[in-house]
Amino acid sequence: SPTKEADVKSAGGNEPYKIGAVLDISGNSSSLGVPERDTLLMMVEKLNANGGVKGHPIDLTIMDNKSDETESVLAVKTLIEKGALAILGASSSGTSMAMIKTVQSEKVPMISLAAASSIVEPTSERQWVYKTAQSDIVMINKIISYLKKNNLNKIAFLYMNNSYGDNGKKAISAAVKDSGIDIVAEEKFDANDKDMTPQLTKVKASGAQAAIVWAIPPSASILTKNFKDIGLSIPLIHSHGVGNQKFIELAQGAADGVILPIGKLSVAQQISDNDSQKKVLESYIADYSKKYNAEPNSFGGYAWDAFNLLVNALEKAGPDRVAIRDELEKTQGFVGISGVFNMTPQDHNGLKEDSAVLVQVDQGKWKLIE
Amino acid sequence: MNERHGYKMKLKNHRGFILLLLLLIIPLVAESNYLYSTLVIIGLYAIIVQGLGILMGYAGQVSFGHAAFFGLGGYTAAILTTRFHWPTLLALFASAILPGIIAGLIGRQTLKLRELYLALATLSFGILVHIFFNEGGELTGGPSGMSGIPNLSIGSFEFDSDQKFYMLVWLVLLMLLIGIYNLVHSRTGRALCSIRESEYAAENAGIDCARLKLQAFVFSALLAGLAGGLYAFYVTFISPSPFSFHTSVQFVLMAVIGGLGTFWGPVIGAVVVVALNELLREIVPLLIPGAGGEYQIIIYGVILVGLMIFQPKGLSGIGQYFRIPLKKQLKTDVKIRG
Amino acid sequence: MLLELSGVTKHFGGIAAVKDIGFSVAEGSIVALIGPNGAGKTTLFNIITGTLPPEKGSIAIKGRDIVGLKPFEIASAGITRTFQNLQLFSNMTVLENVMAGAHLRSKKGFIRSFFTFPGNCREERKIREESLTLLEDIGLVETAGLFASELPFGKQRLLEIARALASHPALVLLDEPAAGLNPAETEILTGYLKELKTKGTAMILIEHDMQTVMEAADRIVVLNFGQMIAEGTPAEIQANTEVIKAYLGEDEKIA
Amino acid sequence: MLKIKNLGVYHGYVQAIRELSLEVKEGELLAVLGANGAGKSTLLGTVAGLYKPTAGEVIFKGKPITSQKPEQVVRQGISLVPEKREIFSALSVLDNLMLGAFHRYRKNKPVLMNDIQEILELFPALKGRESDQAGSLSGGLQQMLAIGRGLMSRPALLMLDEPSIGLAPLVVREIMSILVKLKKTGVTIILVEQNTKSALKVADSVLVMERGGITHSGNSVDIIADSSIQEAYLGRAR
Amino acid sequence: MGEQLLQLLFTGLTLGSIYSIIALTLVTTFNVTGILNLAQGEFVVIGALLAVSLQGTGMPIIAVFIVSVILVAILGGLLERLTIYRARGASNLSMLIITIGLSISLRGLALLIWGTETYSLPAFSEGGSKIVGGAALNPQSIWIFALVAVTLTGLYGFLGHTFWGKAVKASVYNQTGARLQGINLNTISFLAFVAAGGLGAAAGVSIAPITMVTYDMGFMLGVKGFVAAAIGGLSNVGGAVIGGILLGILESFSSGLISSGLKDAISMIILLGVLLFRPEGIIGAIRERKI
Ligand SMILES: Nc1ncnc2c1ncn2[C@@H]1O[C@H](COP(=O)(O)OP(=O)(O)OP(=O)(O)O)[C@@H](O)[C@H]1O
Ligand SMILES: Nc1ncnc2c1ncn2[C@@H]1O[C@H](COP(=O)(O)OP(=O)(O)OP(=O)(O)O)[C@@H](O)[C@H]1O
Ligand SMILES: [Mg+2]
Ligand SMILES: [Mg+2]
Repeated sequence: SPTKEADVKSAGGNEPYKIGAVLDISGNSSSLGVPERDTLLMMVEKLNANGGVKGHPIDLTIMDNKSDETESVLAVKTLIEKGALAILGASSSGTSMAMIKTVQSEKVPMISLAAASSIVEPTSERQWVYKTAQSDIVMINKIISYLKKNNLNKIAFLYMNNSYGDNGKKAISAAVKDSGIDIVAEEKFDANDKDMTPQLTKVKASGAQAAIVWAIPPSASILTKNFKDIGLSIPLIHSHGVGNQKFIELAQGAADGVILPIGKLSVAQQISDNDSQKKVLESYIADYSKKYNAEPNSFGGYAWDAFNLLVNALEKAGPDRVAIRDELEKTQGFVGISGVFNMTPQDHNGLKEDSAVLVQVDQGKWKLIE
Repeated sequence: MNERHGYKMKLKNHRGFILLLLLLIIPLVAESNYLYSTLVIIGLYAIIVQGLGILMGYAGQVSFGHAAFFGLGGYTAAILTTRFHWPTLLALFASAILPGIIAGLIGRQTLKLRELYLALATLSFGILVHIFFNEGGELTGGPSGMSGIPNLSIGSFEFDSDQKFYMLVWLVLLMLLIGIYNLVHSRTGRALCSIRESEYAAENAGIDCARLKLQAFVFSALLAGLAGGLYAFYVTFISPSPFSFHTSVQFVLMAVIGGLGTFWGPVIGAVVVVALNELLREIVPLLIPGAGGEYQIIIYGVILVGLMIFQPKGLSGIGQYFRIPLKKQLKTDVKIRG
Repeated sequence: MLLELSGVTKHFGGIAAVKDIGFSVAEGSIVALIGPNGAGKTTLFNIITGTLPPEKGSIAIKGRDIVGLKPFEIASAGITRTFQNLQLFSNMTVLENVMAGAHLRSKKGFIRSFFTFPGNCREERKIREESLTLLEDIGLVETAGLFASELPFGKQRLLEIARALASHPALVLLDEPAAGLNPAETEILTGYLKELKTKGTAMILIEHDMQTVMEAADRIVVLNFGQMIAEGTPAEIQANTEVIKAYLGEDEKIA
Repeated sequence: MLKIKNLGVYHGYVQAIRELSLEVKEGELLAVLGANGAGKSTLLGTVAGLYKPTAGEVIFKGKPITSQKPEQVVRQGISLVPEKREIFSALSVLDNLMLGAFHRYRKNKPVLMNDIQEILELFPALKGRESDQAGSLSGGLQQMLAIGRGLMSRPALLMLDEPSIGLAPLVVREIMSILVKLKKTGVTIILVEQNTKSALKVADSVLVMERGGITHSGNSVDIIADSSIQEAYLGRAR
Repeated sequence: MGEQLLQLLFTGLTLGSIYSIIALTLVTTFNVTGILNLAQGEFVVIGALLAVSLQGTGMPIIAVFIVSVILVAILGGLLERLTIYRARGASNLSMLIITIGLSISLRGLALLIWGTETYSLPAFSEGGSKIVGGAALNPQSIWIFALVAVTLTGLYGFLGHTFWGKAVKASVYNQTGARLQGINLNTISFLAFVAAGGLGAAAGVSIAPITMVTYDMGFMLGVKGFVAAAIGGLSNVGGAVIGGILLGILESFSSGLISSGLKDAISMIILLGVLLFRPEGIIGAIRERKI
C-alpha cells in the first residue's frame, strides 16, 4: 500500500525527488518487509526534516506486494508510472527476481534487499540491479574458516526448503568442494514444519562433527529445541537468518551455544571502537529504538543501506535514472549497517567477509567470538 | 447457459462482445504500462477461469488444483526455452499441450469422485505438482525458480512491450470466448449442464458422462497451461510460489464470484478479483492513513463474504434484477390443460 | 423380440430385490410391471438400463446382449427411462431438459462445438423444433421457458416422460408415469402412450393405477418379493387369485 | 380449527395462491383436489410455514400462525407429509420415525418405542427394515415411512400431500382407513389427492382448486354429483 | 536404529496429536452443519495468540486456556450470525467461499493485532521432553491427546446416543425435512460454530507450546487437518483422529527414512489412494441408494 511520507514539502520549496519501494509487508515474508518499511519511513522523515537531498525532499511511495511475485510486477510498474527515480526492494529473492525484467527494460535503478546472489548476477544482464544484503557465500566463508580452525571436517547441513535455504545449500556445496570438508548428511525441512526430530535423528546417525543450519525462525528455533531434546552435543552453527532476538526467545533456552555468522548490527556494542561501522550502527540503533522502542534487525539494516546508497547517488547524480545507476556502480567505501560497500561493474553487492562476524549465543545474548 | 428465452439471450451476449471490444480499445489510448500489465494479468486469469468455468459451472466438477496446470504450463515454457532452447512459439504450444495430456491421464480416475472428494483429489494433485516444482532440482531450479526466459516472439516480431502483450493476451481470450460461447450454446454445452444436474439422467439420455467430463477437464487444463506459458514469457522469471494452493483457491473464487454456469461470469470474476486487489491497494490508505496490507486483507475478505451473502449466484446474476420476467410464459403456466 | 430377459437376479445384503426374472417385450408393445411396494420393479429398471449390474441372468435387446454395457451405451441401443424419484435437470429450462434428452439425435462433438458450421445450426434448429412439438403433445409447451424446478410436481413427472421420449427410443421404461396425475390427466396420458405404441414405441410400464395398466398393457408381469408370480394378459392377471391376494386386493373392481 | 383469510403466495413471479380463504372444522377430513399447478402443495406448504405468504393470514386454534417458521408451526400441533417426502435418507428407518416425534419429546425412549411399534403395525412392509437406511427403501416404502413419520408427531392437524403416490392399491386403501380412524380420534386432516376416487370415499368435505383459487367446495356427495368436476378431475366412468 | 525408529514414532505421535485435534474440529462443524469450515485454522491461531496476550498479563495457564476458549467460542458464534446465518440456503460452494473469506479476514485481523512475529506458549507440564527408551517424547503431545479423547467421547456421546444428536444429523441430510419435524437449524448451526471456535481455541492453546504460533499459520494447519479428516472419512469423527495420527506418523517416518522434501508428497499420494479406492475414508460409511 502506498504509504505517503508525512509532509513532503517540509524541506525547502523544491519539487521532491520521487522514489519507490516494493516490500513484502504482508504474506509469507512479512517478517522481512515490516522492519524494512519502518526503517524506510524513519529515514525519509529524518532526511526531509534535515532538508532532504540538496533541498529536494524525498517523496517515497512504499507498496506491499503481499510476498507475491505477480503483485511485485504490478507494484513496480505502478511506481515507475508514477515516475519513481529508483526502486528499493523487494524483500525476498523471488519477489525481487520477478521485478528485474521490468527495471531492466524500463531502465530504472533497483536496489534489492534480498540476499540471493542470482539477483545481481550475471551483472552483464543486471546493469540496473543492486542489492545490500550479503550474499550467502560471504557468510559461508566465515563458517568454513571456523570449521577449518577447529578442524571439524565432517559436517551435516540442514536447510529450510525455500529459496533462502536453497541458496544456502548451493553456496555451501560450492564452497566445500576443495576445502577438505565433506557433507555427510544433507537434510531439509519445510518452513512450517512443527518438528525436525526425524531429520536430526539422521544427523545423529551420520556421525557428523558439526551441524550447519540454513533457516529462519520459527522453524530454526524449533529445530534448535529438538536438537537439544534428542541430546545432540556437536556444535550447532546457524546462518545469519536467525540473527534476531526472536530466535533466542522462541528456542526457550535451547539456543545457548549456537554459533552463527552475522552482520555487526546485533553486536554493535561489542565490536571494537575503531571499527568504521561502529558509529553508523549505534546511531541507527538509537534512532530506531527511539521511534519504535524495539531493537532493529538486519533486515531493517538492508533497508537503511539501500536508502542511503540511493540518497548518496542522488546527491551526486540528481534526478536522472541513468546517472543514478552510474553513481551506484561507482560507490566506494560506503559505510553501512551490513558492511562497507565497494561496488564495481562486476560486483553489484560490494560486501566482503569483513562485513560479517561470528557470534555465539551465551545466556540468551550474542557474544562475539574471534 | 439457462437460456430462458432462446435467441434473445444470444443477442444480449453479442451486445456483451461489442461492449468488451469497446472497453479493450480504451487502454490503447491510455498508454499506461501499469494498466497494460494489470490487464494482462486479468486476461491470463480470465483465460484460466473460463476453462475452470466450463468444468465447474457447466459440468459441475470442482477443481482446487488448477494452479498446478497453470504452473505446469509456465514451467514447460520456461524449461523448453531456457534449457532446450526451443523457439518460443513452439514452447508456448507445448505449455498448453502438456498440462492437457497430464489432465487426461489423471482425469479418468479422479473424475469418478464427487463434490468434496473431487475437490480433495484435485487439491492433493495441486500440492503434489507444487512439491515437484520445489524438488525438481536442476530441471525446475528448485525453490529459487528460473530466470532468463526469453520474450515471446512470432517470427521476427517480438512481444517485448506491455502493450503488445496486452493485445496478444486479449486477442487469445477473445477468440476463446467466441469458441466457448458456441460451445455452451451447443449440444455439448447442454450435455455438460445435464451432467451437473443429474448424472443418472444424463447417462440414461445417452450422454457419455465420463468422456465428456474428461474432455471438459482436459480443456480447462489446456487453457490453464496456455495462460501459464504466457505468464512465463511475460514475467520471464518463474518460481513455485505463484502456483501454490492459494492460487487454485483464487481461481475458484473468481469463478464463483463471477457466477457459475454463466458465460460472462469468469471474465467478470477475474476482473473483479484483480481490480479489487489493485483498488484496495490504492484506496485503503486514503481511508485509513498509514494503513498497511493488513487492512487490505481484512477488507478483501469482508467484501468476499458480502458478495457470497448478497449475490450467492455470482455477480453476473445481478443483471437479473433489471430483466423483466417473461409475463406471458408464466401466466400460461398456471393454466391447466385437458 | 425387442427385449429379452432371463434369470435376472440381484440381491441387496439379505434381500433378494430381483430373483430369476425372465420375460420378453415385443416390438411396439406395452408390458406392465406391477407388484407390491418393494417388489423389485424399479430395481429391475435399474438393471435393464445398466445403472445396477445384475448378479446373474442375461438381457438382450434385438438379440444383442447388453449386460455390462454402460447406461449411455444402453441408451444409444434404444432404451431410455423415467425415474420414480424424479431426476430432472432442475436448473435447466423445460425445453433444455427435452433437448438434452434428444442428445442422441445429433452428432456434434466437443471440439466441433467451438465452431458454428451451418450444418450444426440446422441440426440444432431441428432438435429444437422436435422438442417443442414433443412438449406440445404432452402439454408442457407453455412452460418451455421455465426452469424444471419451477414446475408443479405432476408436470415434472410429465417432463420426465417427454425427456425419455426425446431420443426416439425403441423401448421406454416408465416408472409410475401416472403418479401425481389426477384421473382426467391420467386418461390423457394413457391415450398418449397408446398412440405412441401405435407409432411403434415399445414400453415397460410400472404403475399402481390399475385402470391405466389394464387399459394400456398388452401383457402384464407381476412381481412379489423380487420373484415373478404371474405373467399374462390383463384378463388373465385380473383372474389370478395369487395376484389379487398379494397386490390387487379382493374388492378392487376394475372397469 | 384452521382459518385462512384471503391468502396470497408467490413463487418468484408466479402467483401460486390468490385470495384464498377457507375454514377447516375440528375433526374434519378435508380433501383438496385440483389439476397440476393448481396450488395445492403451495397451500399446505404455506400453512406449514415453508412459504411466506404475501397477503392474508393463517389462524390456527384462534392463534395467528401466519409466516411462522416450520419448526414453530409443528409445535402448534400441525404436521405436514410433503409430496417430495423429505425423509432422512442416510438415517435408519427407526431414526426417521423417532425424529417424527422430535417436537414432542427428546428422550424417554420406552414411550417412543411403543409409538413406533404402533406405526410399524400400520405398515407391515416396513417391519424388519427398521435398521436399514431410509434411502435404500423403495419409493413406496419411503412414502409409507414419510406418512409414518408424520403420524409420529401426533398432530392436531395432519396435512398429507398426495400420500397415495407410489403406493400399491391395497396400501392406499389401508391408508385411507387409517385416516378415517385418526379422524375418529379427533384429528383434523387436510388431504391433497390426485387419486380422487379414494379421497372422495373418506372425505367429509371437498375443495377444488384451480389457478391458486377455490372453484368449488362442499361436502363430497355434492362434488361427486357435479358433472363439470366429473369432466375436469374425475374422468369418465369413475 | 531401533532407537531411531522409536524416535520417529514419538515424533509422529506428536504431529499426529496436532493434526487429529484440528481434523476433529473440522469434522465436527462438517457433521453438524454440512459446511466445511476453512476458517477453522484461523480459530486455532487466534485462540493461541489470544492465549499469548493473556499469558502476558501473568494469568495462570489454566485460566488463560479457559478464557481464550470462551472468547473464541463467542467469536465463532458471532461470525456464524453475521455470515453463515445470513447466507443460509446458499450452495455448499458459496458456503465454502464464505469460510475462505472469513479465514482471509481473520488472518488480516491477526496480522493487525499481533503482527508478523512468532510467539510461543509454555508447555502445560514443566521440564521439557522425557527420554523414553532412548528417544525423546514431548509430554505436551500427551496433553493434546487427552483433549482429543475428551472431545471425541463428547462427540460420540452426543451424535451417537442423544436425541439431539440424531436431530443434528438429520438436519445435515435434509433441511426441509428437519424443519418440518420441528428441528431448529439456526440454533444448531449457531452452536456448531460456537463449538468450532471453542474447540479451535483449545487446540490452539495446547499445540502452541510445540508448534509456536504466527498469524498466518492457520491456513497450513487447516489444510493438514482437512487431509487428515479426509483420510479418516470426512463424516466420521473417529476417523478424523485416526487419520490425523496416521498422517503424523507417515510424515515423521517418510522424512526420517526417505526424504524430508518428499514427505508431503508421500502423504498426498496416500490421500489420493484413499480417495480413489476408499472414497468414504479408511473408516467406511455406507453409501446410500441414489435412484
Ligand atoms: N441400493 C439399494 N440398497 C439396499 N436395498 C435396496 C437398494 N435398492 C433397492 N433396494 C431394496 O430392494 C427392494 C426392491 O426395491 P424396488 O425399488 O425395486 O421396489 P419397487 O418394486 O420399485 O417398489 P415401489 O413400488 O415402492 O417403487 C426394496 O426392498 C428395497 O429396499
Ligand atoms: N419452487 C417453485 N418456483 C417457482 N414456481 C413454483 C415453484 N413451486 C411451484 N411453483 C408454481 O406454483 C404453482 C403451484 O404449484 P403447486 O406445486 O402448489 O401445484 P400443485 O397443485 O401442488 O400441483 P401438483 O398437483 O402437480 O403437485 C405452479 O404454477 C408452479 O409452477
Ligand atoms: Mg419403484
Ligand atoms: Mg403438489
